Parts: sequence; C-alpha cells; structure tokens
Amino acid sequence: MWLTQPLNEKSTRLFLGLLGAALALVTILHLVFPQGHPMHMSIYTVSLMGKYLSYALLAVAVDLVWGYLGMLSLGHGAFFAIGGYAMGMYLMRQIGTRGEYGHPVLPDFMVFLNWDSLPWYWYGFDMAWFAFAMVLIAPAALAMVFGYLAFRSRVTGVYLSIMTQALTFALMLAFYRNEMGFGGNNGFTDFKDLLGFSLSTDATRLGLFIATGVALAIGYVICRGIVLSKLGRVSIATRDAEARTRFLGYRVERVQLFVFTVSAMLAGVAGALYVPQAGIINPNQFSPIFSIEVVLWVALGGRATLYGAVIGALVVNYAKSVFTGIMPEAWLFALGALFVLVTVFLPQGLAGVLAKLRGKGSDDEKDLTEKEAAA
Amino acid sequence: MSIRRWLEPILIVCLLIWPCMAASAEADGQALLTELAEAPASGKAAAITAIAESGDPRARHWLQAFADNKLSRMDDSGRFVVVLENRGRDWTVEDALTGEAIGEVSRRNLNRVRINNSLRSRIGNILGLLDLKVDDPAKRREAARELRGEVDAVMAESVESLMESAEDEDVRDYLAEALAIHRVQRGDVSAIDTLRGSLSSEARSALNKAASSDDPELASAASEALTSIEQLLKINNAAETLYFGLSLGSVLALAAVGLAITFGVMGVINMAHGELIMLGAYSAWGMQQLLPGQPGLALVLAVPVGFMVSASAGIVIERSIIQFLKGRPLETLLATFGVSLILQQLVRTVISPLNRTVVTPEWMSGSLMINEALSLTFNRLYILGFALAVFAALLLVMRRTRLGLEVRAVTQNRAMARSMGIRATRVDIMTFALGSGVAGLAGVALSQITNVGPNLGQNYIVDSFMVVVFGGVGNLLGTLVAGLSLGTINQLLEPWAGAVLAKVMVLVFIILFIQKRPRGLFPQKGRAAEG
Amino acid sequence: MSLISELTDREHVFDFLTPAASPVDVRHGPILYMEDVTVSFDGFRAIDELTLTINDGELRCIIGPNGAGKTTMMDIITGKTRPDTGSVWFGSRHNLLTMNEPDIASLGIGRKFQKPTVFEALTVFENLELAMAADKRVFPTLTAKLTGEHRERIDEVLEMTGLQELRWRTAGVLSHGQKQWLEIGMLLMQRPRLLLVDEPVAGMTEQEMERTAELLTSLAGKQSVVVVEHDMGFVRSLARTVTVLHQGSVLAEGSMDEVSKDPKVVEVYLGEGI
Amino acid sequence: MLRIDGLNQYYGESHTLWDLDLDVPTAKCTCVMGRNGVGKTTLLKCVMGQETVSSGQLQYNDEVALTERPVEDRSRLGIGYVPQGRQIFPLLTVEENLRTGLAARRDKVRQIPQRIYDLFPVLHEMKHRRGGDLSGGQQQQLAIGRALVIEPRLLILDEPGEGIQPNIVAQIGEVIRRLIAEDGLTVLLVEQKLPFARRFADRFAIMDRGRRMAQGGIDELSDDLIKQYLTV
Amino acid sequence: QEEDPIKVGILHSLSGTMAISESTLKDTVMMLIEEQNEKGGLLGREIEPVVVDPASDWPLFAEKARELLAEEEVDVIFGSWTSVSRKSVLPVVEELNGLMFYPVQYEGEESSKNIFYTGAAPNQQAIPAVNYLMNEVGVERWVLAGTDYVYPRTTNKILETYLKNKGVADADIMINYTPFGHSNWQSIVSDIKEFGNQGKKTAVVSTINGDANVPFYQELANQGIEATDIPVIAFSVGEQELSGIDTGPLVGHLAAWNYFMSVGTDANYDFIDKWIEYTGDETAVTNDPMEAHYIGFNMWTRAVKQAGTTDVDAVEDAIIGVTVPNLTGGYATMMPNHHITKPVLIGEIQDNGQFSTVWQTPGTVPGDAWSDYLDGSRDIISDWRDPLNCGNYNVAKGECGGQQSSE
Ligand SMILES: Nc1ncnc2c1ncn2[C@@H]1O[C@H](COP(=O)(O)OP(=O)(O)OP(=O)(O)O)[C@@H](O)[C@H]1O
Ligand SMILES: Nc1ncnc2c1ncn2[C@@H]1O[C@H](COP(=O)(O)OP(=O)(O)OP(=O)(O)O)[C@@H](O)[C@H]1O
Ligand SMILES: [Mg+2]
Ligand SMILES: [Mg+2]
Repeated sequence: MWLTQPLNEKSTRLFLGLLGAALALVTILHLVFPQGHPMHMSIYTVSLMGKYLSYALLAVAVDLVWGYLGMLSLGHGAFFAIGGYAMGMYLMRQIGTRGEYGHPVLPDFMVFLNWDSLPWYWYGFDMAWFAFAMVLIAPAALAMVFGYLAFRSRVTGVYLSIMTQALTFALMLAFYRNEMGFGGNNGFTDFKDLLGFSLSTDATRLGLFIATGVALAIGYVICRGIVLSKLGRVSIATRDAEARTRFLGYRVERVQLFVFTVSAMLAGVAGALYVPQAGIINPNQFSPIFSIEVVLWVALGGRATLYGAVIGALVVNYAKSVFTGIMPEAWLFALGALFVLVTVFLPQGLAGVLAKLRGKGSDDEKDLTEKEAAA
Repeated sequence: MSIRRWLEPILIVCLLIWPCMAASAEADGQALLTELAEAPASGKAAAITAIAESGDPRARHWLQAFADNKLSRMDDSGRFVVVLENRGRDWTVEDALTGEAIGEVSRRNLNRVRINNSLRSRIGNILGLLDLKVDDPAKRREAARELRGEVDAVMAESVESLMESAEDEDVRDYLAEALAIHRVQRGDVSAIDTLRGSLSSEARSALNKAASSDDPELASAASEALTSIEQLLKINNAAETLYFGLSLGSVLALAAVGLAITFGVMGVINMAHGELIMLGAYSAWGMQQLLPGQPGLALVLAVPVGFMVSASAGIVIERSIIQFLKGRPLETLLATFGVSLILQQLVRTVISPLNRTVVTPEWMSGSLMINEALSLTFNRLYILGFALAVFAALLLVMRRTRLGLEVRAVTQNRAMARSMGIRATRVDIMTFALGSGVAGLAGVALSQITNVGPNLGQNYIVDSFMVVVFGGVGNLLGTLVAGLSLGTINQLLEPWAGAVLAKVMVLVFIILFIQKRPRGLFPQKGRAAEG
Repeated sequence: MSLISELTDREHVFDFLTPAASPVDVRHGPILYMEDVTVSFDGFRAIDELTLTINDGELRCIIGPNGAGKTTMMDIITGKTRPDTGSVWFGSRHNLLTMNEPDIASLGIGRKFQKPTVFEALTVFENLELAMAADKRVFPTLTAKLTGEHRERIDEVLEMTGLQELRWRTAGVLSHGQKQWLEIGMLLMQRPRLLLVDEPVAGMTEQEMERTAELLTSLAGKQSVVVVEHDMGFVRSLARTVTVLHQGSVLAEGSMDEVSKDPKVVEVYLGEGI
Repeated sequence: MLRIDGLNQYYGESHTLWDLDLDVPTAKCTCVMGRNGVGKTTLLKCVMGQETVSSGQLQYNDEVALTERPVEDRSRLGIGYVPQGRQIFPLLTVEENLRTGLAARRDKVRQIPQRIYDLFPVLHEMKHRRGGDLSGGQQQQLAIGRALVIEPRLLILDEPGEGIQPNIVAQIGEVIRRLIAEDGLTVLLVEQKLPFARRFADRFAIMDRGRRMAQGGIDELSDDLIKQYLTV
Repeated sequence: QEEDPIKVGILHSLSGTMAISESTLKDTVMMLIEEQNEKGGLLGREIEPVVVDPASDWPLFAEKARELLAEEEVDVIFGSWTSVSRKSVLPVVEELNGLMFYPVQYEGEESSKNIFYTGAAPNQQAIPAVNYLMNEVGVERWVLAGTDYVYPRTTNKILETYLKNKGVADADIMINYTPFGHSNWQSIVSDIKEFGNQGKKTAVVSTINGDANVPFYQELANQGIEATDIPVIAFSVGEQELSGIDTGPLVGHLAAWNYFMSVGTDANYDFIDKWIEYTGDETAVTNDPMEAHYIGFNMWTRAVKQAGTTDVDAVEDAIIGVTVPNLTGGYATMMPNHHITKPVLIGEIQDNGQFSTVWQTPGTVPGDAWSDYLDGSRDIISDWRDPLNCGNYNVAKGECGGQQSSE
C-alpha cells in the first residue's frame, strides 16, 4: 500500500517520533506540573502550539503542490478558510439559545440583520458528522471545480499562481459581504462548545492540541506517501517538464487535479482545527496576503521537503508571537530581515541547514538510495 | 416665509447700487460684527444682511472671512480679528476693523463666530450677485451659473434686468435659465420650453418637482421635457461610464507598469513593488513639504524626484538581495516580501503611521466640463494622460534602445548573453532601477487620488499582479490594455452589481478568461513559449 | 455544460473506466497514414499538403533540409500541433487529430525529441521508470509497485544505453550525449508501436552511431520506426526506404542510393562532398 | 593564441577536468574529441567563463590571463562562442539575436555584417521570426551567425554541425577554412564526426575522463587512438 | 511597603492596516499612565503598561488578549478599535474574567459584563446627527453610504427604521455599501449627484471607514459637489483622519462625534497641551477615541480607588455610577449597561483639519446598548447591577437572554 511506504522510511519515522514526543512532552508539562511551577506549561501556550500545528498542516499541504507539483498556489488560504468556516458554522449552530438574542436557530448576526430564516446552505451544520464531512468536501469541491477548469486548459506557472490569488481574493470580497450570510467582516466568534465539550475548559483545549498534532501526522504521512509513490515522481516530472510528461502518456491534468484536491482537503482540515483554537474565523483568512505568508513559511523552511514546511510554519509563527510581544514597534523589521537573510544565505531554507548538519546531500536523492538499498 | 425673504429686496437693491453709492456715514463696524457674533442662530441672517447693507467697504472682507470660518473674537479684548493662519496652538490674526496685523495669538484666546452651511450659502449668493458685476468675465460667468436654482420672487426682477444688460452670451443664457427655473417653480408652464434640453441639475430638479405637481398641464409638460432630457442624459451617462472605466483602468495600468518590468521582463516576483509605489507617493509629499505654498510645482518636480527615489531604492534592493537570487525566481518572492515589510515599517517609524497630506494643485482639481451632465475630473484626466505617456516612453525604451534588447537577452539566457559581451550585471541594475523608478512615477500619480500612508502599496500589489498576468507576462502593451479593459469592465458592472460584487465578478471574469487564454491577453506564441 | 451532460448520460463510459489503449488495427496495411496535411504559422506554410504512409513494422528514414518540416510533422502526429487541414490516422481506427497528447502516447506512439528533454530533477532510473509501459491513470500510478520484472526491464535498457553507472545520477547533470541516450532509453521503455526518433545521433561518436543503428534495426519488424537524421552515414547504415521532405512536402522517396542520385535532392540538401 | 595549463574544474564535489593542458595555435583549427561526458563542453565553458575554474592558467594571445577577466570581456577580446544545444535567445527575433553580438565589437559597427546573411540565407529570410520558432538546424545556423557577428579572433565551436543539413555543414567547414586562411582566425572545435574533423581541422586533441590524452596534427590521428579513446 | 506594580495591558495594533488609527491610542494610554504615576500611582502602587502588538490581525487579538490576561496577569486592558477585534477578544475576556475598556464608537447590540464601552453607541452619534440634518438643515432625501461591515450595516439599519418612522419614503433613501479601502468612487459619487438632483435637499450619511474616505471626498470635490449642495455627515472621520487629507475640498462637510479637538474648554486645552508635549509634535491632533480612553482611564482609576483594589469583580461593581469630567465641559457617567453618557456634537470641517462645532445636544445622552429601532433588540435591556445582573434582559419575556449572568 502506498500509504505504508513512508512508514518504512527513516525520515518519516524520525518526524513522527519527534512530533509524538513533542505532543507527549507538552501534555506532561501541562498536566503533571501544577500551575505556578516553573516547568508548568500554561494552557495559553498549549493552545498557541495547537494553532501552530494547524498552520504546519496547512504548510505541508502547500508544499505538496508547490514543492512537488510546481504549482505555486497563492490561494491556499481559501481552502483553509473554507474548512474553517465549515467548522465555524457547526460551532455557531452549537451555540443554540445561548446567543445574545437567545434565538434557537439563527446566529446572532442574522438576528440583528433581520434574517428571518436560516439560509439553505446552513442546513445540516448542526450535525457534527455533516459539518466534519463538509470540512473535507467543501474545499475539495472548490479545488476540483477550479482545478478542472485551470488544468484542463493548461494554465500553468505564474498564471496559475495569480489565478489562485484571484480566487481567494474574490472569496474574501464575497465573504466580507454581509448578504452572504457568513457574518461579514466579523465572521464567527464566541463559540461555546465542540462535540459537547466546552471550549473554555483546559481539557478541551489540550484535546484540540493533540487532535491537531495527530492530524498533522496523518497529513504528513499522506503527503509523504504520495511523494514516494510513482505518482509523486510523475508530479515532479510534471513540475519540470509538463509537456514531456504528456508525451509519455500521463494525463497531466488529472494528476494535478488529484494532488491539488488532496492538498485542498488537508488545508481544509487545518482550517477546521484552527478555528476552535483561535476562537474566530473571519474573511481575513481569505486575504491574499495570508496565502502568500503561508508560501513564505514553506520557502523559509525549505521547499520540497515536507518537514521543512512544518519547520517553517512553526518558526515563523513562533517568531511572530514572540516578536509582537517583546518588540511591538519593531517586530516587522525582524520578520522582514528574517525572510531576507534566510533567502540570501540559506538557499535550501532551514531544512537545508538540517540536511547539511546531518552531512547528507539532497533529501530525495538520499531517500531513493535508501529505498533502493532496502529493496 | 422667514424674515430673511423680506429683507432680501433691500439687500439686493443695495448691492446693485453699491458702486455708485457714496460712502454713507461709516457704520460702526464693531457694532455690526458684535451683532453677528451674538445673534442667536435664527438672527444671524439678519446680521449678515445688516453688514451687507451697511455699505461698509470692508463688508465683503468680513463676510468672506465669516464664511471661511476665519472671523473670531478675542476673549480678553473683545476685538474682532480675521485669522490668517490657523494651524497649531497659536494662530496668526489681523484686526478685522483696522486690518492691522496682530501676530500670533493663543487659540485659547480666540472665540470663533459660528457659521453653518445655510448661512454660508446665503453669503455665497450675496457675494455671487456682487460677482456678476466684476470685470473678470470668467468670474461673472461662474456667478451666473451659480445663480441657477437660487433665484426667488424678490430677486427675479433684478436678475431679469441684469440679463438684459449682460453682454456675454453665456451669462445671458445662464441667467435666462435661472429665471426659467424660477418661473417653473412658480408653476409657469411657458417657461418649461426654455429648460427643454438643458442638462443642468438645477433645471432637472425644477422639472422633476413640476412633474409631480398638482397642475396636470404643468406636470405633463414637465415630464415631456424630462423625457427628452433623459435621452440626452443616457448618452452622456454612457460616455461618463466609459471615462470612469478608462480612468480607473489607467490607475490600474500605471500601478502595474513597474511590475510589468521587474516581474514581467526580469522575472523577479517583486512583492516590494507596492512599497516602491509608496516611496514615489511619499516623494510627492516630501516635495510639497520642501516647497510650501507651491503644490503644483512641487508635484511636477516630484515626477523626476519620485522616479529617482524609487529607482535608488530599487538599486539598493537589487544589489543587496536580488543579485544573489539569480536563477531562483521563486525565492525573490520571499526576499522581496521581507523587503516590503521592512519598508512599510520604516516609513511608519521614520515618518509616521498616519497618512500624509498631499495637496491637489489648483490645475488638477475640479473638472473639465464637456456639458452640464458630463464633466471629466481633471486629476483623473491627467493621470490617464500620464499613464499613456509613461507607457509610450517605456515601449520606446524596450523596443528601440539597446537596453531593451539586452534586458530581454539577459532574462532569456543569462550565461549566453554574458558570453555575447552583454554586461548582465549592469543590465540587471538598470532594468530593476527602471522598473522601480516607474513604480515611483505611479506613486506620484496615485498620491493625487488616494491616501499617502504606509499601507498604500499593499492596496495595489494584488491588483498589479493581476493586471500584468491578465495582459500576458512580458508584454508591456498587454499590461496597458489589460489595465484599461479591467477598469472599464469594472465600471460597467458597478452600477448594477454594486462595488463589491462588481469586483468579485471582475475577478471571476479573469479566472474564466484565463481558461480561454492560459497565457493572458497577448500571449507569447510559438514553439519557444511552449517550451 | 458538457460536464453535466456527461455525468447524466447513462450510456457514457467514463474515460477512467475504459482500458488504457484499445488495440491498433493494422489489418488494412499502414500503421500511420497522413493525407494532405497542411500547417501554417502566421502565413508561413511549414507543412504543405503532405501525404505519407508508414507500414507496420517498417523502418523509415526521413531527411530533408533544415526547416523542411520534419519536426513539425512529428509534432502533428503526437498531437502537439494541430494541422489546418488534412487527416492523420493511426492504424485504420484512430483518428489522431481528435486526440490529445497523452491519449496518443498511450495508443503506442513514442517520441524522442530533437532537443533532448528529460526530467532533470529525477534520476536516470526514475526517468526510465516513468517512461515504462504501464497503466498511467492517476490511481494505478499512485499504488504502482516496482516489480522484479520491471527492474529487469530497466536494467536491460540501462545496459543498452550504456547508462548503468549513471543510474542514480540526476538527469540534469548529464552531458548532452548522455541525455540523448537517456531519451532513447525512455523510448525503449515505452515499448511503443510506432517510434518517432528525431536526430538520435547528434553528438554521438561513430561507434555509438553504429550501436544506435543496430538498435533501431533490431526494433524494426516488431515495431515501426521513423527516423529523422542529417547524418548521411547513419542513414545509409540503416539502409531502408528514405523519404526526402522539402518545404513541407515530399520531394523524393526511395532507397538511399536512388535518393542520393536525385539531382533535386543533391541541390537542396546533400550538396557535393560527404 | 590560447594556452591552457593545468586546468582543474569541479562540478560541486565531482572533479571534471584534471590538470588539463592544451595549446591552440593561431590561425589553425584545433579539434577536441572524446566520448560523451568526458568534459569537452566543460572545457569550452571554462574558456568562456561560464564555469568557474578551480586552478590553472588560461593564457589568451600570450598576454591576457583570461581567468582574471570578467565573462563579458572575453567576447570583447574577440572570442566568439557557439555553444552546444544552440542557446539562442528564443523570444528575440532572428535579427535581434544577431544584434546582441554587436555589443562586443570594438569597431562601433552597428550593422549586422552582410557576410552573415550571405553565409546563411535562411537567416535573412527569417529575420523577423522569433529565434525559438526556427527549426533545430536553423537555430544552429543562427548560433554560428551570432558568433560571427562579433568578428572573432578566436572562434569556439561546440559540435557546430549538429542538426544541420549536409550541404550547409560542408559550407560551414569551408567558411571556417576561408576565415582561417584570409583573416588568420583561430578555431577551437569540438566535434565527434571524424570525416568532418579530418577534413577541416589542422590539429586534434583527445580527451578522456577529464584529461587530455593525446594531441597532434590531424594526420597523426591514428586508428589506434580512435579505437582507444573514441569507441565505447 | 513595596508592592507589585499594577499592570495595564494595551491592546492596540501598531502595525498593519489599523496602526494608522490605533497607534495613537496606545500613546494616549501610555501618557495617561505616565501622568498617573507622576501623581504617585494608584493605591500607592506604580502602574506598569504592558504593550503588545496584535498587528491588525483579528485572531491575534484573541491570542494577545489571552497572553495579557493569562500570562502577564494584567488588571485591566485598554484596547481594540474595530468591531471584529472586539468580538474576537470578548470571549477571552469573559472566560478569564478580565476587564477591558473599548474606546471607539460602535454598532451597539452588545453588553458584556467584562467590557466597558466608552465610545458612542448609535444613539449617541447617528440618531442625533440625523435629527440635526432633518430639523436644522431640512434634509429630505438621504444617502446612507457605508463600508460593508457590521458597524455601518447596523447603523444604517437603525437609521433606516428611524427615518421611515419619521415619514421618509423608501424612494428617498439610497443605501450603498463599498468594500474596505474602496478607492474608486467615480460612479458612486455620480449616482449620489444624480440622486440629489431630484429637487429635494439631500444629504449623505457616511459610515465609510478608514482609508476609503480620502478618495471619496476628493471625488466629491472633483465632481463639484459642495457641502452647501449635498452635505456629507461622517461618523468615522475625525481629526486624525483629516490630518492625512488635503482638507481644502472638504470644508463645510460634517461629522458627528462626542468630542472635537477644537472644543474651547480649559480641560481640553490642557489635554491638548499635554498631548503635544508628550508626543513632542507641535502638529499632533487629538480625537474622540482618545477622549474616550481619557474618560475610561479616569473612571477606572476612580473605581479602583473606591474599591481599594484592582480586583475585577470589585472594580466592576464600583465603577457603575462613577462620574468623571469629560473634555467638552460636561461629565461622563458609567451607566449600569456599561456604556457612558456623552454629549453629541456636530462639527463642520475647516481648512485646517479641525472641526468647528455647529450644533450640540443640550445635555448628555446615555449610551443604549440595545437599539430601540431594531426588531430583535427593542425589548432587550442591559443592567449589570443586582438583582438583574444581565447584559441582555428581555423585558417582554422577562428573562435574561442566552448569555447567562455569570454567577
Ligand atoms: N511556431 C512557429 N512559428 C513560425 N514558424 C515556425 C514555427 N514552428 C516552425 N516554424 C517554421 O517551420 C519550418 C519547419 O520547421 P521544422 O522544425 O519542422 O523543420 P525541420 O525539418 O525539423 O528542420 P531541422 O532539420 O532543422 O530540424 C521552419 O522553417 C520553422 O522556422
Ligand atoms: N552542471 C553539471 N553539474 C554536475 N555535473 C555535470 C554538469 N554538467 C556536466 N556534468 C558532468 O560532467 C561531465 C562532462 O560533461 P560535458 O558536458 O563537458 O561532456 P561532453 O564531453 O561535452 O559530452 P558530450 O559529448 O555528450 O557533449 C559529464 O559526466 C557530466 O555528467
Ligand atoms: Mg527538426
Ligand atoms: Mg558536449
């Protein structure tokens, strides 16, 4: 099975091991040490890390299409946001009569803008299974429609990048409109509970953190599986010489569509896990700048190495959290300089540094040799 | 009918005979102004009339100062002053009665004589009537134009006599229209004829009112006149929409043109493009700070200065970053994004996080009136022209000069270009400087229509990439056409879809269009492009 | 719209349900049949009413001056360029003009490009693996496993092309000649019914040319081969029917000896000497 | 004209050229031969500065140390280069492709010499077509024409006959001979095809695995050498 | 005795799109803290500001609020500008039982136990402004133009209902929404011009936000619409915004606020002097949200003194009813619904970027959390005192709405 292949691979095992250790460590630090103890990890930090992990999953999704398929998607934030909105709709419906106006069905923002009934596309979101399914289906559907159109007519390169950007930009503008029925600029906030667990308890937060970690692990294995499969090599072939791949008999557009859709679904899951931890989803998540930032995480971590994407997402977001606290006036200088310095001095990104430290060459080459040796 | 209406005839007569009136016993200015300052809101009108009536040669000056919110009274001495300079904590004033300069006075000590819009328009009318008699024909015409819709029963007669004596044909027409509007307002059906075909808003406003009046004859005549006007209006509206579209388009194209070079030609995904535009806009502001009082000259000078500032910034970026990223185009995205963050924050720290004021010079404000219903705003007209000029110049550079050839050679095959003796490094610097400089030019232009602040660039970066790609990467002409057509489409959609939806639709349109033409409006054709 | 009707049409057999390639029908003779094909680029006629047939199992050489339209002809057969007029049939069943590149490739038409194009980021081995005849749809590719048989096949081809030692090298670092061989190798992996080979020996030594000639000759019979080459020594050593193209249409056809005596061919192409 | 002493070159870790010496005498055609991947192209790239040299001397015209000169200067010194794989500028027109060479001419000529169009009439015919649209052989002709635009003193050719129809190949050979004879041009040629080399070159050098194994007058090129170094 | 300082969290964006408005508010609070420390601090303890930068990023607002409350353990937060940032922070503040002062005029429809709204509710800005136009200026036709987000939507909804109650016909109301940062106003202004040509006095009520204003006013001027023809009354344009605009073309247009820098009271002049001194910028301007922070800060210090502790619940109890002077010569009182009383001022824009007051409510207006002009909220009131202790008590049903009173 292609999915088990990565599990035989050293780097994936290492990654999963580290991730598992990190999850365990955080849980222990949080649960075992009492509050006030210097080793105690506050729930604030746990939640923060949960958010980073969901960003990391998004970064992995972007790296899959960018690193291995050569499609620089500047619109993956859209899939993230759609997943987030699907989750948000579920959470909004869970509020029930606890809203400001106590309306049993309508969310607050609909009440005071005089909506008299729930729009059709909100149906079903009171059921968890439906909402969770939509977390996967909605981004996938969008990716399929968009991808079908784009890949069929062979939109590639910067054209594709800018189209994805147009997509997310259009969605952002649309979601800003209050008529859309998604709360406009304010989006959704003030969530109460998820699957019956109150979101304001520490246990739920810790649970969400662990769930995000597990989702990242699964997402990583799926992506790695695709990359290691023959399809992964076809993707790379497509990235480097699309036309040539066609002449070998591969239906390039379907390969692209498949990988793009998988990636969109992963991004959707990331968004869905992000929302309850961040406590808000609003159209800003659709903004082109956010999507560009995601690409930056990947580039900073090291393109075409999935773990690099994870590192990039964690480093940038951690830096952002720290800098905005300790140097509020100048953190943009620091972040900007980080981007510049990494690009100029670390062409392979942070992952490149790791690889060098381990004294090995290009990651993929090494993997192959390993695989060959194993076979 | 308010008391004002009753006072009007006296006022008018007085004003009209003013020049030939011997200076009567000098009324007490202080008393007049005190009356103005202390009257309750309802009594202010009377006070104004009193001033106008007084025949005091300084009356015009006082009224103007009052209308401009510049008439104040000093708390300590009770003296009336005219504020000359009203910024900061201390204001420069002069004595309203004697005209003697007083110098700086703490704002705490000044008590402004309050005015509001209805008083202001009243004063405007009074001053306007005065202007009808001045020598400057343009001013006279303007005054006559302004009179439309303002004429009432008591003024009618004098306006009529003015009309008969007017030499200027335009003035006469305006006054005739003003009178006709007045008559229609009073229910005079015969006057409607005069208004037929008039596109002025006042005439239409009068007709609209008449059309809904109880008098069936008047109503039908008015609505008939209106329908004929509607026809004309439709044509004018179409022309207006087209103009709006082109002008929006020229802004888009101008914002994108620098990117068409740095990204389109050189292949650098320049996320700092927006900030280079911003630098250009700040140059416009800087020049106006350097040349206070001469906003127009400053703006003209800002064109070369803005170019130089952004071009220098471009050179620094190229030398310090881009040159190390040869052959790694995607990473330029990362690095230039960093640069853009740094530049934004730099401006925020060094200058201010707040927007800066860029003054619109006289010759760029207002509009060019084609007819009453169609006027083209000057600032956008200039920008349209400026955009075309910039594109023409760039096309010339890229097509006709050696630099253009070398740039293209270097981007297509760097190693080989160098082997042909082309100094690639110099070409890189010059091209990036050119692209950046042009972004600076765009900034200078944009300073006239939008906020000059640290976020200026962010607002244009996404659109710029969209325009460049829509036009076809590497094709300057494509960028221009793309900008203009996207602008026009947007403006065509906006009236019925609303601003937000129109933009969404334009984006969807772009996405769908690219399906049809995967390489933009003007694609690179042939074997080479297919790779 | 078409998508919807496609989805609702009960009779419709989805592409992914149909077998990869239906067999080529060559009972009626030629494997490739081009008739009256014309292509022009901005008014320039690169192919001018070209008619050409290739028989099953034939080895055909095509020569002709630079710009005669040889590469363009291959572009048309493989679906890269659409002709303005004319028809192109593969066997008697498949109208190539209605198909796209991957479909044509999976029918069994393989091609080596004039300018060697390989997947530079992949190793030599992977390049060959991708070229291998297999079910090339998305899910089969995702779950594909490399069997021993496949490995043997790849090893065989590596040997044939002399690239054994370079198998783990990324293709991007190969020298020009090595890339040529790799492309030939990829063509062999595909096991196509019809091979289109554009200038296979450019940049090869005499010896290698001989090897290539042997290789191509050995393929003929089982597979049909069309070779474009400017090296007359090589063409002569293949010793088969030669077609001379000139300005987009056939100027002469026959054995190498016949053709090289044709004064027109000598004038536009061969010149005196070599 | 060109003397190469102890040249070493690396691609990253892999040592490609080993202590390579080579003499290219003035007004002669020197032909470098060798199997695929032995480093012929790499050698020429080193001369042109497209690859960096790790050690060794490149003496041009007895006085100029090429390694100390920037890449752009080499064409100004009169070195023309026809690379392997054509490397024309695909989106420039044929004429613009030729015009790129004018930068390197010291004599301020700003016209493309008629000679080039005479030599390759097809280039004149297709003056306004994009370089990338040309057929392979036409591109190769363009590449040679482009190198000739700078009126080189030393012409470096990497498999120039590749993809060109036989009569033009012969013609190119003839032109090279004529330039050598009339203008004293020096030619450094990489060629695999023995007949061509035998007919147009004066001297040969054989490379194997990054080293120069043999050199001499073209008539000294024996079957032994060929067997040893040029067959697989 | 040496005690820990009292920590005050400042949660205003210093970067990103909102920095333009919010960074001065951060400085205001810093100045107020400095001043208080000079007076000997509070309860004998020093006040220590904790500044973070939520970077105009809404989820980051929630994150930073949590950081301030959970990690830094601040006693009070002064922060937020946009509604969405407040909505983002609100659950965090409620969960961690923090205290926050929110200084900007907003759409109402909210009353949280933990938040004190020192900016204007719609009834403290929009309604009086419309009254002024209707009664004093004689406006009969209305353009409600706003940026498409919740504040303009709600405000316009309230105004629409209000105007219709006053007998304005549907055809005399034009509502228009534009996206954030909208810069191409050509056709909208042209439409407004056309709308105003129908023979009735017309005015524009603008809830256009932020950067979109400059191009809007510029377009008005260029298309020849003057304040005397069609006045625009804005709810989001203050001195700060004007300082970045060439005000020449704007003269005579209106704004409704609860404070203008030009107000001639001694308290205000002193405040301005201090501000100029603090910033070291002779041209620095003050504005309405700054006054709101001034009032909020003073109320908080007063309440802390009364309670004798910074404990959140005690301060919450103590602050209701606290009255402090505002800068316009009156007093602001904290109402039981956590809103305050404010005077409403209408000002005309002058060429120096200041407003001159043309009209003002005779007294102060108490802020109304739940609008009387919206169907959903007509019956809801808010009172955080015992026994009600509820932010959304439905008088018709006689029960406290969804949000249960927290113990
Ligand atoms: N996209 C195009 N636009 C314009 N002309 C083209 C295009 N493609 C091909 N041509 C022209 O068509 C002619 C045929 O080109 P083709 O590549 O088929 O020649 P060829 O026979 O393969 O030549 P060679 O032996 O040199 O490879 C050439 O003259 C070429 O310039
Ligand atoms: N960019 C590169 N990076 C790493 N190795 C390279 C690179 N380019 C070439 N090589 C290797 O260096 C060796 C010499 O290559 P070169 O291109 O000089 O060969 P060549 O003699 O010109 O061969 P051919 O006759 O095939 O053109 C080859 O083994 C090749 O694989
Ligand atoms: Mg060819
Ligand atoms: Mg070579």
